[in-house]
Amino acid sequence: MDDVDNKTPIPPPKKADPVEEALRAPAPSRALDRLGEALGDAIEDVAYHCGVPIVRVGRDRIVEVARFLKEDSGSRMLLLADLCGVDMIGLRGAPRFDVVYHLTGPDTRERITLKVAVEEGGEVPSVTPVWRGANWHEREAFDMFGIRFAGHPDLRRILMPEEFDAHPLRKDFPLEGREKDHGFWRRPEDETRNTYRD
Amino acid sequence: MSETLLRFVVVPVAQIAVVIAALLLIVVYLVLLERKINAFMQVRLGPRRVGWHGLLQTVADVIKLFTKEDITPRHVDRLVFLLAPVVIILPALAAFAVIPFSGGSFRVGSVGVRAWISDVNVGLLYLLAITSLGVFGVVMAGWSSNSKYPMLGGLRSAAQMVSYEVPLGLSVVSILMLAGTASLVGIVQAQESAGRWFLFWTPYPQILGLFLYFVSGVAETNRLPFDLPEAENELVAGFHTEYSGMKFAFFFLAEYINMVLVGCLVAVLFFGGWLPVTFGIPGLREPLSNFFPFWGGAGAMLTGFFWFGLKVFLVLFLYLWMRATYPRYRYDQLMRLGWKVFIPLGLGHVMVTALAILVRRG
Amino acid sequence: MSKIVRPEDSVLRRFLLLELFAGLWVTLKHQFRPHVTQEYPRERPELRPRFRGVPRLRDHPGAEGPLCVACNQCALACPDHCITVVAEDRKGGKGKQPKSFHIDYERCCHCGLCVDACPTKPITAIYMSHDYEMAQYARDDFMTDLRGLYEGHVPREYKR
Amino acid sequence: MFGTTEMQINMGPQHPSTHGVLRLELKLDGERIVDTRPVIGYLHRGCEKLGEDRTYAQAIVYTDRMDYCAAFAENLVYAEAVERLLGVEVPPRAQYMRVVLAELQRIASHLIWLGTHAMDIGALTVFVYGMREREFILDLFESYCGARLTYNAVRVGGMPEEFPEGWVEEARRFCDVLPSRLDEYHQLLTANRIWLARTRGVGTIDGKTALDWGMTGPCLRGSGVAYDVRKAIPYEAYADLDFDVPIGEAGDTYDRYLCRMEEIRQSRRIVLQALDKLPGGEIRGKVPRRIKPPKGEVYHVNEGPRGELGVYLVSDGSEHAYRCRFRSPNFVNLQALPDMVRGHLVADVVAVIGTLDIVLGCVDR
Repeated sequence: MDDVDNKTPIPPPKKADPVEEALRAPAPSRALDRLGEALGDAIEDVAYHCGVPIVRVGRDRIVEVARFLKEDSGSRMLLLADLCGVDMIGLRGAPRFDVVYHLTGPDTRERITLKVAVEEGGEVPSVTPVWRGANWHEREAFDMFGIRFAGHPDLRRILMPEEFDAHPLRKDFPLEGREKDHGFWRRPEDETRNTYRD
Repeated sequence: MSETLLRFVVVPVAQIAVVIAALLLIVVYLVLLERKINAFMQVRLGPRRVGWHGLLQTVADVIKLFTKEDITPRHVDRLVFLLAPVVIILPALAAFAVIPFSGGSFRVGSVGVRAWISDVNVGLLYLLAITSLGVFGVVMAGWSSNSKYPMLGGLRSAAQMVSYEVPLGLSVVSILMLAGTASLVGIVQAQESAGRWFLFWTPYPQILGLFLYFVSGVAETNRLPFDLPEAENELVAGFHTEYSGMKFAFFFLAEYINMVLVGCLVAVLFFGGWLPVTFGIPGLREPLSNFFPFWGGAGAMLTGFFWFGLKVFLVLFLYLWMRATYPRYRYDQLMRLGWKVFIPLGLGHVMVTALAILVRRG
Repeated sequence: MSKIVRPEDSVLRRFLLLELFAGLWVTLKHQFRPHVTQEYPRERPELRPRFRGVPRLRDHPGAEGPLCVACNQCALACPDHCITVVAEDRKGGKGKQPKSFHIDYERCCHCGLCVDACPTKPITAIYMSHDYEMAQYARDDFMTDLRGLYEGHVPREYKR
Repeated sequence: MFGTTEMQINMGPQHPSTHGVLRLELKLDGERIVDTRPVIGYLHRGCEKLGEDRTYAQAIVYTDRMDYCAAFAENLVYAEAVERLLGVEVPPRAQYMRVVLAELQRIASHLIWLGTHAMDIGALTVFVYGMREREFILDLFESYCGARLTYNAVRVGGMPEEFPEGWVEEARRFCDVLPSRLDEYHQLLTANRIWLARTRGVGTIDGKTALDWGMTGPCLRGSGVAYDVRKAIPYEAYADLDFDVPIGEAGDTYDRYLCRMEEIRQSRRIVLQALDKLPGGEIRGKVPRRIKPPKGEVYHVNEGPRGELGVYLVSDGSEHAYRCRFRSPNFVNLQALPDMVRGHLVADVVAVIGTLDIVLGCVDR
């Protein structure tokens, strides 16, 4: 839909601080090199932070890249350490969300971070065929941000109750307050209870 | 008062009353003992608040259970649900009708009173029959609760109790052969006249028999490591999940009464019942079998109670000790153990005993 | 990296049920060991000096009024936002002192960050006391004011 | 009329052995598990959302509440992540102190695992023995930071306080007592035929599948994959310390049991070494009072008692994290539960939950 927006990089830092420079210093990564050789066209941007390469990948290519990183003999990212969403609304506006994949190679001792941008209501291909463990992570990202994963076997809410109708980790979801019940069933007498604090 | 009335009504009723009262008291303190022993083994202190060192704790618990609101859930099969606790506790109590608690006798008027309610010549068969009725209560409770965990518990215990009846019976068969009688009094008297307990019977000591009987007994009474029907870590509370108050207390009582029963039977069948512990020294036998010679038969009866109680206590202690030590078997493993290990072992044991009897006769 | 050590297994050991008896022996031994539990309300635990109980305010040792300078640092540091300070001018001196000081013990998580933030070093005005019995019958009773913070939190009707 | 159907049964959220508020929807054929569906979220408190609202120093308090059986490990991983974001070096003394406390925490956590796992399988006494030893460690923590469960014992850039007087000796005393107590557990369980019957071949998962599920920690190592963050990507002072990482072969409950038991010994070894090597000097690095890391992000992991604890922080240059994500090993390990119990009996579900060593506070965050 809006592939143009996908390529918007994070704006570079304005002032050059030595600590920040050190944090952003590129680190050698065999996995990234291999990925660049094989699927260079899928990589949209590479940044480094704290010694870990952060690779921005096109949304349609993520499964391909993930499978390559897992199965390639040089990178062997066998462990999907984490998968989470980030609401980027306060950092860059659109597209709204990033899906972040943290990969670890248990025997190569390398880490790599993949990022996929997705707009609100958009879909990201699921990586559950590559790592089974992505299942609950993707469900959580769906639950918390409303990011849909295409091809996920069982995309339901995981932490919030089924009837909940908001996505609490979005930046526009308030931390406190009770102006809406978000689909929780409440009895009228509840309105008068628990008022000691407000 | 006519002698008939005394002999057939007053004395038996008094005996029954005494046995039931004593049983309830024993059970109440068995529960406390269990808690205390478990606590000590777990470097704790156990109940300490109600009474001196918690001596009244279980009394308070029983009062609580009996005065608690008696809830019958709406979804249960009412009749069966109410019947189940009764069905489970009656056989447990009825089994004590044939247990000889002690020797000796005293006279009330012209009627001699012995330390057993009745001496049936098929006593062992009666026991096997009546204890296997207990499983009906469990199954009824599990089924009528109309709830899933109790049903799993009921099914488990049906399978378990039925399977362990067999090795239990087999280990008793060899005792029957040794004693030549099914009367429990006769069994003790046979050990008395043989001069040694069946546990140490020559040429083939009944150690395997004791092991089989005791382990099967533990399985029959649903105690750890075989407490699958009520494994609280899997089935919440097993077949009595839906029970509360007095009905729950019945299950509770029945379990402990059954434990006492197994203790009594082990004492009678293998440890010579009320016979004194003489460490094989014949000279000790006379003084140890009556501490109160001036009371005659009544003194012998009291002494017999002491020895019998001691033996039962040891068995029960082993029960509690095992509970504090072992993990729990799994359902299928338990069945495998019962059918593939204990039944063949029991059969072999019967054969060897029979051979040994032949050898002894020459 | 090392492989785990498995217990040795022999037919004789298995046949004689030795490992079962070893287990029984362990529990039997423990039966004669002294107990390690405490009979709580009767026996009190021995608290370590750094124990973090209920946060309270320290009364000033001298006569210059309260130690607290009502700087609001503790309230800012508190992750649970359970501290509310209202300042007033210090009586007979420069600076501020608390006019009211409330801690909502229901929210307090005893993390000690308020003590870290307190600027009145080395003796901090707010400190983690050794009180730990804080049950109340009403939620409002957890809101503790200046007096309660000085004198300590009194649990209501606590029977031993 | 007499057809058979599968039975649906709900295990939890109130069940004696689901270790909290886990709910399992079991589909049973008799007592055999056909399918399991874990339902979580009953203890969801929004730690991640809170982490975005509170400052970096305050958020450490919330990490305590996630894995309350190993609060120190959570504190540590969060503080380390912020330190990496800030580019701050931690003084060596603080590093060694962290190692000592982290390993004591690991022992405490494994002891609570041992106790609850054994109790699930029916051995009541081991639970109390495990708690008795754990109490030593809780006392040590109380003496160090003042709390027994939710420590808040790490600050960004270092440690809040020095070890109090006599603390090191007390810790050594504990290390002296521990081996004999471990032998007792081994006597009670390791060779016991009932324990073997209940744990061998139960919940088997091979290394490849375990990695596929993202399992880490002893659950992964029990399956023979030698991946331990302390060795693979050393943090703090682990690179200077000598220890072994036990790995299993079969990947069943028994192997995971042996792995954890051996880990307790290894942790004791680390504690003793770290106490010997404990350098002098500062315990707080140079960290500004108001922590404002530069823009950027970090994914930091360390080896918690239950596996790889991860924190993903995105900083937008303010006092709060822009995104704070906790990767909880329990959440990931629990995913594999349906795979591990399929075809087993109801009693094995309990054993497998025990061997996964889940803490629901950490699963639901």
